[in-house]
Amino acid sequence: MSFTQFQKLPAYYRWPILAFVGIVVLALVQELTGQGLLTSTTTIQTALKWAMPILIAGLGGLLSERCGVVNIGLEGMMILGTWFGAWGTLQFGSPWWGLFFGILGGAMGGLLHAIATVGFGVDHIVSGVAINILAPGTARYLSDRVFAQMDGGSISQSPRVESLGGFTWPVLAKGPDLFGRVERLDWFIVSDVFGVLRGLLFQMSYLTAIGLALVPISAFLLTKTRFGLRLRIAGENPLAGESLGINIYRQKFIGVIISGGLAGMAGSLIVLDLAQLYRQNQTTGRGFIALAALIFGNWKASGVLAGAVLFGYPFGLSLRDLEGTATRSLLLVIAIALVVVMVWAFTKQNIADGILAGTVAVGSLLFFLFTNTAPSWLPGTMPYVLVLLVLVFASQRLRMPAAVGLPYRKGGS
Amino acid sequence: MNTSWTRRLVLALAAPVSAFVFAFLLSSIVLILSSYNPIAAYSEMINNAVKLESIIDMLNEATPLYISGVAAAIGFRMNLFNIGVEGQYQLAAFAAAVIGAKVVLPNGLHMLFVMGVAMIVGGLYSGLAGLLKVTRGVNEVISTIMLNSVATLGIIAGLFPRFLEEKADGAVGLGTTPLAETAWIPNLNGVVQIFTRDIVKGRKLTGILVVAIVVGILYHLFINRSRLGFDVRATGMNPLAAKVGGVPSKKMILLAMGLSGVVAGLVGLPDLLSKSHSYDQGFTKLRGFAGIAVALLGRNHPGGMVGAALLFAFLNTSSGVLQISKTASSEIVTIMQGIILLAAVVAYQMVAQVRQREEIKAASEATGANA
Amino acid sequence: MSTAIELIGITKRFPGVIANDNINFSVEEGEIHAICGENGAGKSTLMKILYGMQPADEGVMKVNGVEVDFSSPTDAIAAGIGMVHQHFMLADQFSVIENVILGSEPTTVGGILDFDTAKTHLAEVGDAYGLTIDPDDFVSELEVGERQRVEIIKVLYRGANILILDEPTAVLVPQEVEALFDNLRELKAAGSTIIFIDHKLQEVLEISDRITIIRRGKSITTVNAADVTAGDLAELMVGEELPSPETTESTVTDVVALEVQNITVLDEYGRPVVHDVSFKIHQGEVLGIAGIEGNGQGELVDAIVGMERPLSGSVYLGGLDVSLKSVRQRRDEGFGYVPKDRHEAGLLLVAPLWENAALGHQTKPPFAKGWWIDRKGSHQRTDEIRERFDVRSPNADVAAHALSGGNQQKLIIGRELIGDPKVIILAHPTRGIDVGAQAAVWNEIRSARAAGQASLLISADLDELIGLSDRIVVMFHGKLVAELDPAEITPRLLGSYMTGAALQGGAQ
Amino acid sequence: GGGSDDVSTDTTEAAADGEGEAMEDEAMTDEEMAAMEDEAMDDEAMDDEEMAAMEDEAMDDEAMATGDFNVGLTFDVGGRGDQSFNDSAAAGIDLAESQIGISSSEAEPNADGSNRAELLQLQADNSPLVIAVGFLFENDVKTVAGDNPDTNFAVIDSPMLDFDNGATPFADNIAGLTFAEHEGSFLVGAAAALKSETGKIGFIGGVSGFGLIEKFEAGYIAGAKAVNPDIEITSSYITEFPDFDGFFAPDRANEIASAMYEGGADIIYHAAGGSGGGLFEAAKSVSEASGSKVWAIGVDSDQYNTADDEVKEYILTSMLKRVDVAVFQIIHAQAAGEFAAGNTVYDLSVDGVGYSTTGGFVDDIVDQLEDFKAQIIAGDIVVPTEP
Ligand SMILES: Nc1ncnc2c1ncn2[C@@H]1O[C@H](COP(=O)(O)OP(=O)(O)OP(=O)(O)O)[C@@H](O)[C@H]1O
Ligand SMILES: Nc1ncnc2c1ncn2[C@@H]1O[C@H](COP(=O)(O)OP(=O)(O)OP(=O)(O)O)[C@@H](O)[C@H]1O
Ligand SMILES: [Mg+2]
Ligand SMILES: [Mg+2]
Repeated sequence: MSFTQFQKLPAYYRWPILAFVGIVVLALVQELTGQGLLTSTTTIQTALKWAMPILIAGLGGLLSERCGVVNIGLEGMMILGTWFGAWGTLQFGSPWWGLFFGILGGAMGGLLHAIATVGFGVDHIVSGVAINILAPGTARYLSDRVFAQMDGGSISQSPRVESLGGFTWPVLAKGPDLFGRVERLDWFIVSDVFGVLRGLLFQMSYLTAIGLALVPISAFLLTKTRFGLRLRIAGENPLAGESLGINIYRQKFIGVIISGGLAGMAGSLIVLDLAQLYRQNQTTGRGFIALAALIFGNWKASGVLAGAVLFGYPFGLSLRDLEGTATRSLLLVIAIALVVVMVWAFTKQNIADGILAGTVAVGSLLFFLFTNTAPSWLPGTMPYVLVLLVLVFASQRLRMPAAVGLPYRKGGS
Repeated sequence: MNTSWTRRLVLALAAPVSAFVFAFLLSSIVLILSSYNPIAAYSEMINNAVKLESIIDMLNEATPLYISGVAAAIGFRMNLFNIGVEGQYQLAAFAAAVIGAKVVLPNGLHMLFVMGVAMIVGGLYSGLAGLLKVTRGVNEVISTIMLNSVATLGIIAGLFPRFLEEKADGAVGLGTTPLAETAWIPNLNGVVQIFTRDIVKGRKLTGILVVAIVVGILYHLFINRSRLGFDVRATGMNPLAAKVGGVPSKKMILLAMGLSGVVAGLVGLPDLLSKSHSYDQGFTKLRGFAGIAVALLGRNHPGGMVGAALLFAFLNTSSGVLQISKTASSEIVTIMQGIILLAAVVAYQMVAQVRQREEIKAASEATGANA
Repeated sequence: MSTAIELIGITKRFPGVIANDNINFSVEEGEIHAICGENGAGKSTLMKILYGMQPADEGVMKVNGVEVDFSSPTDAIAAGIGMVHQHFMLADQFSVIENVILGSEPTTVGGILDFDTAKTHLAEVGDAYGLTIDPDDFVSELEVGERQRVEIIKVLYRGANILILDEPTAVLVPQEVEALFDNLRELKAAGSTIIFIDHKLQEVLEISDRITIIRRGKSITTVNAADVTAGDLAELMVGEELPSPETTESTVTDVVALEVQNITVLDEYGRPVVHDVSFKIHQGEVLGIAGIEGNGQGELVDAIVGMERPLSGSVYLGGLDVSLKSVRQRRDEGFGYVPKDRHEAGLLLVAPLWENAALGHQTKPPFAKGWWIDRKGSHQRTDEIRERFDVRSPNADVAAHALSGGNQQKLIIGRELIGDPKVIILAHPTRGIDVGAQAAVWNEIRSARAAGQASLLISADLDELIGLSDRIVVMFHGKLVAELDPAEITPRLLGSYMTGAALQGGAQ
Repeated sequence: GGGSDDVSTDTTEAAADGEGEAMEDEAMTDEEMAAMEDEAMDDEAMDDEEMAAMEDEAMDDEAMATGDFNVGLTFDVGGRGDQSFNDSAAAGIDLAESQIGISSSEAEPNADGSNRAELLQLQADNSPLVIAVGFLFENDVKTVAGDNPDTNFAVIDSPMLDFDNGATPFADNIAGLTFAEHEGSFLVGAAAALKSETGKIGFIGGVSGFGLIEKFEAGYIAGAKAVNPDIEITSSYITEFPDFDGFFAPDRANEIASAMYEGGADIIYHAAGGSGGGLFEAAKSVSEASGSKVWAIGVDSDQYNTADDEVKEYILTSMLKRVDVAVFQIIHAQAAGEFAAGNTVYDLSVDGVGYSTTGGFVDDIVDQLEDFKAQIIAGDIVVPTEP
């Protein structure tokens, strides 16, 4: 199958194939470097867990940008989500309430963004920046009012909150544990693939399940439903929508509010799944990373997932990698991937790309060869470098919604 | 003529004033809800702000904010969203601290050398994002976000341990070797004292203020008066029309990103030249992001950003006195900043619409009159 | 025959403008009714009101005798009204079917789109009116004529029997116009009522039954198409005689001003969009390039002015090889360029007029002094342009977006001509501007020609092309396929060259 | 004894030992120290009765100085409310308010940390004693103290000595309050080794690279090895200086801790401030999932008292760093007119560091721990400060 044929495949074929190739490469490197973390169940779980907030916030960004509104305020909406997620749980005694209020809190941020950008026509980036300033102040203020009065809470953190918990898929990962059996057979690649799959299914948190389910749901919503079609026209050509009687303001408001709700959900996930308490500055820039994942993912749900995993994997791996050897072996993975890019570029006669990819591949390889463990700054930096690298080679193929970021006034220009 | 002049002034002031009033009201509500007395809080803020020492604090705070605002504004004028000022200035200051400590130069020259290194490093790092955009089509919003993390989590974190000042056993605290005194910038207390009383309590008005003023003037001349600035603005307003008009857009992107970074390089200098004289544990962060807010609030205007920087500095310096006098909690300051920013941009938008409508009206009247 | 539409006393005010001033207008069922008027006369506004996109300030609307009050296009659609807008209202990244069903989507449970039903219905509509299109194509892949067809299908799909078409022919070549008119006649035969806006009076006379003239927001009169000539219409529209683009005696010299040699330009997929094109233009000569849009004219112009680097070939300006020079250097050597879309490529809409006048000349006096912009000099020169080219505006400090299209275009023409370039490239210099402004632009082109400038003219308005050019070349699929003498050619024949139907020395 | 003075009626061990670094002036009685030890560091965890008891005790003690001056307590960015180190300082202030009668004002810098010096100055305007919580204030205190010779300054976690000049105080009005974290960590390390069943234990540091947290690690390792030379110790830091997120990242601590537990460690000690909650969560969830109990060790304050009920049973002990004591004592000294410049080291000998026994999980090994403690105090064991 040629590359162009491959590119024409629908996303639900393309991404699994790519994922499979990725696992094969990881498995190969794992054999070469003789350590087992790269495809282990726990690594995958951790990677997935850390990809989740980025994924869900990224899907939030997707909904907003698909209806034409740039949402750089995702970070602020996530912060609102963390606060309200914790508060809802503490106030009403169930993490599900926390999730509900987390979503609601983020949605309020979305509403504010929608009022400013859609209602008043304020520049999207300006409004987003303002929300990013407003949200942490508000959260801290509310903490002072609320959490500081609670046992174990303070102005900068909430008392412990209950986790949403999770479940293990029966038969496949539990009981007969079919996948686990195959993983333990230790067959090259096959076991790796099943290790990864079992990692997905073992003790899957409900939020991870919801997050993963959101990918096909949002893809379906956007492409196959009336709601999605009308939402997308607001981001592609709002005047065309208006001329057919579609209330573009409404679409945009809904899109941006849902976007905020998803960002809030991502924030409450950090509280409910990862940390089990609200802590000031807990989002640590994940809203921005979500935006990067969205762009990386070419404004498609499946792409956002890929982008989130691209961030979550090295990050999760580094947390699990107490010796720093697994992170180091990622350098080899990068080198291999870049060699593939190089070969592909040369066959496409794209000499500049080829040379660039080759050079970086050699650099990565040398780095790999001349270190024993990853230097301590590497794990934290790796996801960002990876995304930069991918964008360097893939940016020209990206296409954003045609009217995203543009002001829209009813009645046209 | 006169009436139109006053009208224009009113229109120009309408947005910031109404935003301020709105923020004032909303903050008061927040204060009352949290059982603070807003009047007490505001009068505490004002009482503090009129003291000479507080004004010095405010100016010291506003100086880097303004420079950071200009750095962001240079990009904005070209529709380039340089979120990377944060990483650029930290990296620039780090490099300038390390390299500056290694050279021996006469007084003044040393200082200029440190500034030069910071500007070059800032410019190059920002230029990298420009280069990625021009050659590889990488969106600068994303690349600068990534580069921020690469600079702080990667480059600085990786290199910092290598350039630590050797300290005697037992001493804690980390920093690069401090710059020699030849690199320190003189403070402006002498100048201030000519006009008022002696400055007490160890307040020193940073000499970087002069740098900021020069940056502001150069920015104004560059953007509004120079041919190159015209090209930058034209590209920002309509890249295709600018290209048709002979403006090389790729070069402009590199130029704007580069210049933005050059100015960004100066943001960290107060720490280096007039505070701790090294890149150390207490190095002031987040000024890059604050600069974005300053640029937005000041509408990228060299004068408007002065007001915005002063306002933010006023609020920042107020947070301390509010806490210590227990008249309000410090979050109120951040909340006010956010509200002012949001309210201001909404108000700007509305005023712009009024203005546009008037312009159209005037234009069609002209058409009618001539027809 | 009963009255399909009746508009009584419609008034619509915009800031500073009364777009519609107490307009009365009625359309009989089953007729094709044209609306004519100069730019900004208020035609589109009136139609948008009828279509529910804008509310009228005053007035009453009746559809099939029933008074209606539309608050959005949805209401109008429900009343059987459909509108094809002046500018395409299509989402490029949507498929045809998505564009068509938008707003009246057939769904199964839970709002899930029912594409099967939609496609079946689309096919029915297509068969009924002879309009075929692949529902799964993306709009971005369609030609202009096909997009027009999608727009009409969109309306028919909703079962509209009253169709509004706002300047549907502006972007079509004569053959496509013919096809469109055939479709319209078929629709009329099937009982539809059609309202039709057009600036090209010949077309109006050809297709319509009755014509309403709107001038400065007022409805002047309604006439029977059979009773009037183009000249009558023009007079009614502007109150003066129809200006013509005819050029008088030749001013062509034998000094070559622009020579283009073997230019080849590749598209992003590596296919040639301009294929080995060569020509010369002499001082005092206007060379017209005819061609359907998308046949490489845009890319050719880009290569000549230096916007894009061609794969091969050279450009000589007055004997000087400028092939490797930048846009700015070429301009400085004596190129002037009026781009085809004034908003997209010609103006800084939010900037004041003087900055717009400086654009492209910002390196030279009087706009610049050394490294600095000369504000005073710029203002003076801008005032000169406003004066000489009749750019109606209060002063040089007003933003460009405040001007009407015609005045904006005059500003651009003035900006490009006032520096006396050796060669001026004019892409659609009068597109979408009214008759008065059109005449002014033509005059300027003629006097530039008389002053010895060489002009390269690209236009979809074949009358304009034939009237102004000394020589016409036809571009088809990236190649120059014919060179014609405007004195001997008709728009019809030219059109057949453009569609590739005729060959040079040809069969037709 | 070299350190007896007219304020205290009794001498502490430190004073008796007369160690050069040890506290110069004793302000607290043994009983008070003992009373405080049992208390939660956090005022919220201290119930009224206990509070009252402590007050009574103070009243009985005629030697307790009084004063009605203001103390300026200055936290670092995001510091207040960490239920650990910073709140411990606040607890010290609260105690001083009730016992000495002082008033206090709290402040925290803006998020960018730009106004540390200005805050100190504002505090100095109102207070004769300014306490800065955290070594990040080091440089600013040096400057501001120079401009305010009449105000006393104390910096927690920094010795505030000029080591280039024979370790003399920077100025007469600057005091440093530091802690022998390595000694306290030694004891919890020993406890971990004694309690570990797998022979594997772990350490999670908040932020590496600025020397302080490494002290905890070094002591912990030394303590563990003293019990069991073959013990396996895995160390991990959440972030690296200058990225201080590691102190605010319970989510990451949770993950790292899970990795350690799954790697076989059954006891993990954290020195990661606000991230510690993540460790406790991990201990709980790993214990519940695997069915065999794993332990966490807290830091700074007795985290058994501040942690949520759900996770309490997994907190084996906590390494106590008595910031509250240090704060209280410096205020006491100020009230008594005995503020002394220079560094005061709060080490094991003065119970400035230690371990907690709440929960009773280490009751069976207290004897061994006390033995180690005695050896350290006696100088028989010298605990390293670098791993
Ligand atoms: N959405 C709008 N808001 C404000 N003014 C508008 C708007 N649309 C058009 N105008 C005004 O309409 C006038 C333009 O009039 P006109 O319709 O004649 O232009 P045009 O020839 O249609 O231009 P174009 O070809 O660019 O559409 C200007 O005065 C312009 O400011
Ligand atoms: N949205 C708007 N806001 C303000 N003014 C407008 C707007 N739309 C149209 N106008 C004004 O109304 C007048 C009529 O515009 P309209 O677009 O109806 O003209 P038209 O006859 O369709 O012109 P054209 O032939 O260029 O299409 C214009 O001159 C313009 O000034
Ligand atoms: Mg128009
Ligand atoms: Mg129109």
